[in-house]
Amino acid sequence: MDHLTWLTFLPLIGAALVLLTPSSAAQAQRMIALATTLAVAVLGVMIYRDFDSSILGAQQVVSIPWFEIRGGPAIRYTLGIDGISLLMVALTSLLMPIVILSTWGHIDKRVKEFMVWMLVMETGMLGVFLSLDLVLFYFFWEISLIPLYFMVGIWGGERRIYATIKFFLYTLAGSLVMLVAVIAMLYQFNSADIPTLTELAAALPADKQGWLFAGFALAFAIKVPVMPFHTWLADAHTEAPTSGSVVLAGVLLKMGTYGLLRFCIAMFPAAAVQWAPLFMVLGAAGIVYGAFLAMAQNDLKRLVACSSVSHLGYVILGMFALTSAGLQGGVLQMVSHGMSTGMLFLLVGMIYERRHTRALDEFGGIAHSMPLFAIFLVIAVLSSAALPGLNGFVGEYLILKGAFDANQTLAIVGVLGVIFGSVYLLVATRRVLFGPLNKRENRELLDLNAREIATLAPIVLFIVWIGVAPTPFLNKSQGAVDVIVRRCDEARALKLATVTADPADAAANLTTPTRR
Amino acid sequence: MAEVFFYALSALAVLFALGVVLAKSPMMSVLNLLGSFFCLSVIYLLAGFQFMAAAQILVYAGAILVLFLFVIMLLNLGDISAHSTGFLGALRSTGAKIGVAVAVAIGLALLISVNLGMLGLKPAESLPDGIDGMTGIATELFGRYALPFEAVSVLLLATMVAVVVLAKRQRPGTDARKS
Amino acid sequence: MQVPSEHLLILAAVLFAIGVLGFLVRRNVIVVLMCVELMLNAANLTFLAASRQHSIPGEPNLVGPVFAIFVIAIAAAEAAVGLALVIALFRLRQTTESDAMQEMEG
Amino acid sequence: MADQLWLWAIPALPLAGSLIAGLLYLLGIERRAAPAHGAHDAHGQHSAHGDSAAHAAAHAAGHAAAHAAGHAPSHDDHHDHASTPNKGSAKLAALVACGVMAGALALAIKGFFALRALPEGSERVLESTPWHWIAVTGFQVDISMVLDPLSSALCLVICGVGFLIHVYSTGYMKGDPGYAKFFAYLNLFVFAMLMLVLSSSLLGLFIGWEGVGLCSYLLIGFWYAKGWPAEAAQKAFVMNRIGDASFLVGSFMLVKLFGTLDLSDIVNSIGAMVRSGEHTTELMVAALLLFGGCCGKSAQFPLFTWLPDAMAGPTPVSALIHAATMVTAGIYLVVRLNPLFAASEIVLFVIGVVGALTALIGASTALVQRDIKKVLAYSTVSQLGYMFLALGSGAFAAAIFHLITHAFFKGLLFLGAGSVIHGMHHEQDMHKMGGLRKQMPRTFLTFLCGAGALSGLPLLSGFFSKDEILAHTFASGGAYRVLWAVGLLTAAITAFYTWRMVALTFFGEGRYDKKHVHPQESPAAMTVPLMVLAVLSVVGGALGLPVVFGVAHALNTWLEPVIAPGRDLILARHGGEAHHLSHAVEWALLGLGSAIALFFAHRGFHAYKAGIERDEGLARKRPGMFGFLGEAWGIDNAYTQRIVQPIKLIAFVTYVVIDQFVIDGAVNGTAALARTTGGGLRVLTDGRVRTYGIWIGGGAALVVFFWIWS
Repeated sequence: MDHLTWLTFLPLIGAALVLLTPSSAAQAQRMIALATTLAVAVLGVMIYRDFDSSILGAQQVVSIPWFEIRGGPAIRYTLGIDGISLLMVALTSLLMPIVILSTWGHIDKRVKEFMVWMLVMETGMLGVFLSLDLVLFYFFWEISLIPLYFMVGIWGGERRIYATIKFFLYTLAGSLVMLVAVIAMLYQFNSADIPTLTELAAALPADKQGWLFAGFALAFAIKVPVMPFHTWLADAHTEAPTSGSVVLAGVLLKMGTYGLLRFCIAMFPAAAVQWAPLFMVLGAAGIVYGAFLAMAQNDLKRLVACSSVSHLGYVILGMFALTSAGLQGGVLQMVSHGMSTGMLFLLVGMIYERRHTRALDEFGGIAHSMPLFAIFLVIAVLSSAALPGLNGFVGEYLILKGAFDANQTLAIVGVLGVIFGSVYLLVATRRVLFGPLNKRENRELLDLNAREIATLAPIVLFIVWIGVAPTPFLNKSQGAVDVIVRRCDEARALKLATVTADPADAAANLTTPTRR
Repeated sequence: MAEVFFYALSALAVLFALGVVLAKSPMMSVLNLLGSFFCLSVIYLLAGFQFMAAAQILVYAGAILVLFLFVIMLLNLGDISAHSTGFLGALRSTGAKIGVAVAVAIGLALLISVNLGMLGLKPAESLPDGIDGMTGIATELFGRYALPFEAVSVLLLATMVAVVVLAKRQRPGTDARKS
Repeated sequence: MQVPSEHLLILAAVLFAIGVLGFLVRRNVIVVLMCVELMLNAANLTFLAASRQHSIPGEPNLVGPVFAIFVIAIAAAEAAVGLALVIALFRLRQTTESDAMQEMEG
Repeated sequence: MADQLWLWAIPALPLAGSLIAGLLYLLGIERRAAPAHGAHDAHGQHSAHGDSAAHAAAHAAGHAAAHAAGHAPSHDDHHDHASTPNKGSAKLAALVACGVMAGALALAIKGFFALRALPEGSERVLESTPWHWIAVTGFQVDISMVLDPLSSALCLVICGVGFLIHVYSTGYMKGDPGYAKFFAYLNLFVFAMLMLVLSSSLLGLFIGWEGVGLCSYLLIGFWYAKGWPAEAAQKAFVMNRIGDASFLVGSFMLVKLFGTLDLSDIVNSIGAMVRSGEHTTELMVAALLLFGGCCGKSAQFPLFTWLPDAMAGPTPVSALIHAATMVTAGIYLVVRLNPLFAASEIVLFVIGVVGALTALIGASTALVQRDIKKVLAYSTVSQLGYMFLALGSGAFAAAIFHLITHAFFKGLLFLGAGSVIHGMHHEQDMHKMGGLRKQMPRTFLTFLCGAGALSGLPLLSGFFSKDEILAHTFASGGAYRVLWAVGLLTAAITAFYTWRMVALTFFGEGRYDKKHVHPQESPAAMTVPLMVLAVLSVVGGALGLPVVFGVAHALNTWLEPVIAPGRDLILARHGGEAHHLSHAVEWALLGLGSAIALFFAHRGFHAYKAGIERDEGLARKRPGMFGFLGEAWGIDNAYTQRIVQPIKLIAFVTYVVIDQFVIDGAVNGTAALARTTGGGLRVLTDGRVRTYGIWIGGGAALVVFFWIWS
C-alpha cells in the first residue's frame, strides 16, 4: 500500500490492537497507542521529507473506485497531499504522540476506550486533510467529530454533558448544511473529485458560487469557530480532559480553517472575494472579542480557550485578506497555534492534576515551587503572545502585513489584539507564577517529572525552530497558496471588470498584488 | 388439479393466520402458525419452489416454532392465565381499534395495488414449473451472494452471543450492570 | 400450476394484513413476535412470486429464493433475540405483556 | 563589501553565554519532581503497588524543602551573604557570562578598528552573510549583521558598559538564589540589544526590540516573589507592547511604500521619494507610528510611566537596561532612519515637543522623590527627553553623543546607588540615609563624578553633550526657542535634584537605624567598574568638543555617513543654509549653561546638606503640589482610572452580558425552543410498542395509497 493510506489507517490498526487487550491492562493500552502514534509520526516525517515543493497541485495521489451514485458521480477513494495539507498532516502526526503521552497523568478510568477514540480520531483528522474526494472528505469529517463527543462526555469535567451536547449540536448543524452543499456540488458538476470540482466551481459566476460558498462557510466557521459561533468552544475546552483540549485546539479547529481555505476560498474565489470583507471583519472582531473574553476569565483553562478564539481570528483575518502574505501567515499560524495553545493546555492540565483547581486566584508564586513548569509556561505564553524569534510572531506578522495590504483599518484592529493579547497572557502568568507563595497547597507542589518534560520539550523545539527558520515551512505551502492567490486575483479582476467595464483597470489590478 | 389445491391451501393458510391472531392462548397461536406455515410450504411447492418448501418446513416449522414452543413452555404460559390478554380483550382499548383500522388499510392498499394491474405481470401459462434447483441456489449463494451470506453467518454468531448474554440467569450476588 | 402471480400476491397481502392486525392489536409479546413471523412469510411469498414472474422456462431467476433464504435466516435470528428478550422481560416483570415495557416513553 | 561572517559572533556570543548560564541554572536548582508514573495524589493506587515507601519518603523530603522554599521569597531581598553561598555551577555561570561579554567587547573593538581602517569618506560598512528569515511570494525578510559607524559606536557602548555591569553584578547579586539565572537573563539581554543595533532589517531590529523588552520583563520581575516587581514587569511589557503595536503598523506602511524592510534600502530611497513629492502623508504617518514605538521603548510621554516602576528590578538591571542601553533604542531607531523622520518638519517638531515635555515632567518629578532609584529613574526619563529634543531639532549626532555620555554617567550613578543600597542592606529611601561619604569613600567619589556629569558641571561629559543639544535647539529658531527655554529650565532642575540626592545620601547626619544597619564599602568587583565609569564620565566629553574650542567634533565626523541623508533633507528644506550660530552666541550659551548648572547645583546641595527638613516643610506647606510632582503629574493614576478600569469593565461586560447573555442566550434559547416543542410532541410517543407500530403501519399505508393514487 501507499504511504498516505498507511498514514491514514495506521491509527485504526492501533485501535484494533488496543481493543484486543484486556480492559485491565491500562499500561499496555497506553504503550500501544503511543507506539502507533509514534509510527504515524515517523511516517508523517517521511512523507514530509519526500514532499516536492515544486509541484503545485496534489502529489502522491492514490485513487481507487469506491462506489457509484445512480445518476450522480462516481465516488472514489482518493488521497493526495499538497503544501497546505502537508503542514496540517505534519502537525497532526507530531502532536498526537505528545497528546497520548500526556494522558498518563489524567486518564485513569476506561483507558482502553479513551485510547481507541484517540486513535480513531487521528484517522479521521488525517483523512480530512488528505481526502481529495468530496464524499470521502465528508466521511472523515464526521468520523473525527464522534470521538471528541465521547471524550468530553465520558472523561470530562462537571458540566460535561451540557458541553458535549452543545458541541455536538453546533458542529452537527454545520455539518448538515455542508452536506446539502456537498450533495449540490455532486449533482451540479457530476464529479466528486476535489481538484476537478475546484476547476469547475471556480468557473461559475459569483452569484452562483454564493450559495455553495455559504453552505461550506457556515460549517467551517462553526468549526473554527468564527466569532458569533464561538460559544461552544469555551465550554467544550473547559470540560474536556487535557488531551481532548489539546487535540481540539491543536488539530480539530484547524479542520475548520483548512476547510475555509481548501473549499470556500479555493473553490469559490469569486464568492470569497465578495464575502472577504465580512470575514475580515469577523476575524478582526474575533481577535479583540476573544481577548476581552480572556481578560474576564478566572478559570485558567477557559482563558486559554478564549485566547484560541482570538488567535483563530488572526487566521481568518489573514486568510480572507486573500494576499500571499496573509494566506501564508494564516497557514503558518494554524501550525503555530496548534503548538502554543496545545502547550498551554498541557501546562494547565499539569497544574490541574496537582491542585485540582484552575481558578487563577488559587495560585500565586508557583514559580518558586515549580521552576521548570514556570520556564515552560513562560515560553508557551511568549509564543502565544507572538514574541519575535518564536513561532507565533512569523504567522502573526505575515497575517497582519497581508491584512494591511487589503484593509488598513481592520489590520490596525488586529494589531490592537497584539496589545490585549499580551495583557491577558501576562496577567494570567503573573497570577499563577509570581507573587508571594502564600498558599500551603502551592508550596507543596511537585515540579514536572521526566514524562511531562518529554511531552513539552518537542513542542518547545518546534516553537523555536519555526520562529527562527520559518522559511522551509513556508516554502512547502507556497506553491499551493500561490495557486489560490492567483485564482482570487483573477476573480477580483473579473469583478472589477464587470463593475467598471474597463479591462485595462482590471489588468492593472491583476498585476499589483504580485509586485515584489 | 393443482390450481384447486392452491386455492384450498390459500384459504386454509388465511384461516390459520387468523387463528394465530385470535387465539387466546399463545400455545394455540403457535399451533395455528404451524398450520399456516405448512400450507405456505405446499404452496411454494406448487409454485415451483422445491428448495424453499423444504427450507420452510425445516427452518420455520422445525426450528423457529419449536423455539417459540420452548419459550412458552419454559415460562409456563401455555394455559390461559392472567398473563395473556386475548384478541377481544385487547380490542377494548382505543389504540387497538385504530390498529385494526390501520391493518385493514394496509391490506386494502396492498390488494388494490395488486388488482389494479399496475405490476404488469405475465400470464401464468408462460411461467416455468420448477425454479429453484439446488445447484442454482448454491451457485448464487456462494457466488454472487457470498459476501451477504458470510455477513448473515456473522449475524447469526452475534445473535447466539446476544441470546446467551440476554437469557443468562444472573448468579446471585453479581450486579448485571457492573459486569 | 396455472395460477397467475397476482393470486400469490393477493394471498401475501392478506397474510401480511393479518400479521399487521395481530402486531397492532395483541399485547402478548410472544404473539406479537409470531405475527412478525407471519409478515415475514408474506414477504417471502412476495419474493417468490416475483422470482416466478421473472423466470422463463429453462432460465430460472434465483434472486427471489436467495433473498427469501436470507429472510428466513434473519427471521431466525430475530426470533431468537426476541424470545431472549421475552425471557429477560419475564424474569424482570413476571409478564409477557408489551404494555409492561413503557420505560422508553419520550 | 566582503562577507563578514564573524559579525554574527557579536550577538551569538552572549546568546551562547545565556544558554550555558541558563543550563547551569537548571542544573543547580533543587527540584522536587512529581513521581514519573501516573497521576499524582488523586489516585494513590499507582504508587500503592510498588514504591509506596519511596513515595512516602519523597513526600517527607518535599515537606522539608517546602519549608525552605517558603522562607526564600521573603528572604532574597535581605539575603545573608554568608548563609547562602553560591554553588559552583552559579559561579561558573557568572564566569561564562562575563567571559562572553569580554569576547563580545573584543569583537566590537575589532569591528571598530576594521571600520576605521576603511578609507574615510567612503561608505564605512561591514556586512555579514544574510540569514533568510521569512520569505513568501512578494515579501522577503533577510537579516544580516551590519557594522557601520552608528552601530559600531553603540556596540562599543553596549559591550563596554555591559561588561562592566556584568562584573559589578558578580558582586551585587552574590548569594541570590537565582544567581545563574540572573546572568542568563543579562546575557540574553545583551544578545537582543546587539541584534537591535546590528540588524540590517527593520524586522531583525524588531527581534531585538521585543527581545530587550522580554529581558526587561524578566529582569524587572526577577524578585517576583515580592509581588510588585512582577506587576511592574507586566506593566513595562504591556506599555512597551502599546508602542510596539504602533511600530508594527509603521513597518507595514514602510513595506507598502518601499517593498522592503531593509534599513539601508529604505534610507537610500527616501531622498528620491521626498524630492518627487509623492507619498508625503504616508511617509509622515509611518514616521509618527515608528516614533510611537520609540515612545514606548524609550519611555517618552505619554508612555513613560513604566520606567519608574521598573526600578523594582535589581539595580544592575536598572543601570544596564533602564539607563544605558535598552531605553536608548528609540533614539537609535530615529537616527538609523533619520531621513524618514527628517522628511517632515511636523514629525521633527512633534518629536521635539514630546522630548521637551518628557524632560520637564521627568526632572520635576525627580525633585521630590525619596527613593534614590526613583530619582535616577525620573532623571533617566528626563535625559531621554533631552535626546529626543535633540532629534527633534535635527541634531542626530548630538543625540547619540548624549546617549553615550548618559550611558556612562547614568550607568555610573545607578551602580553607585546600587552600591549604596547594597551597603545599606537594601534600603532605598534617601530619608533614611545620610553621611555615607565616610563609610563608602570610593562609592562617594565616583558618585560625585556621575552627579557632576549629570548636572552639567563645566568640562564634564554631560556638560558638553547637553550644551550641544541646547545650542542646536536654540539655533533651530522659531518655536524651537520655546523648547530651548524648557530645556534650560530642565537643566536647572536637573542640577538641583542631582545635588539634593548627593547631599541626602552622602552628607549630613546618618538617619538610619544605627543599631542594625552598618554601612560598609562594597567589594572590589563592584567598585572597580564604578571607577572605570567615573573616568569615562569625566572625560567622555572629549568625543564631541564644541566647535568653538577649535577642535574637530570627533563623533560628528565619525557618524557623518549615517546622519548625512537626514541632515541634507533638512538643509534642502531651508534652502541649503544651515543654522549657524556665531561664536559669540555659542560662548554665551556655554556660559549660560555653566552658570545655571553651578548655581542650581549649589542651591540643591545647600538646601539638603543639613537634612530632610526642606522636604518635610514643602510637603506641609504645599501638599497639593508636592503630591502632583511626586506622582509624575498624576498621569499614572489617570491611566488607571481612564484606561485600565474601563477596559476591565468592558472585558467583564463582554463576557457576562454579550457572551453569556446575548450569544449563549440565543443558543440556549434555540435549545429551549426545541425542548418545548419536543415536550408537546411527546404525547404521541407513549412508550407502547403498539402505538409505534400504528404510526409505522399507518405511514406505510399512506405511502402505498399515495403511490396508487398517483
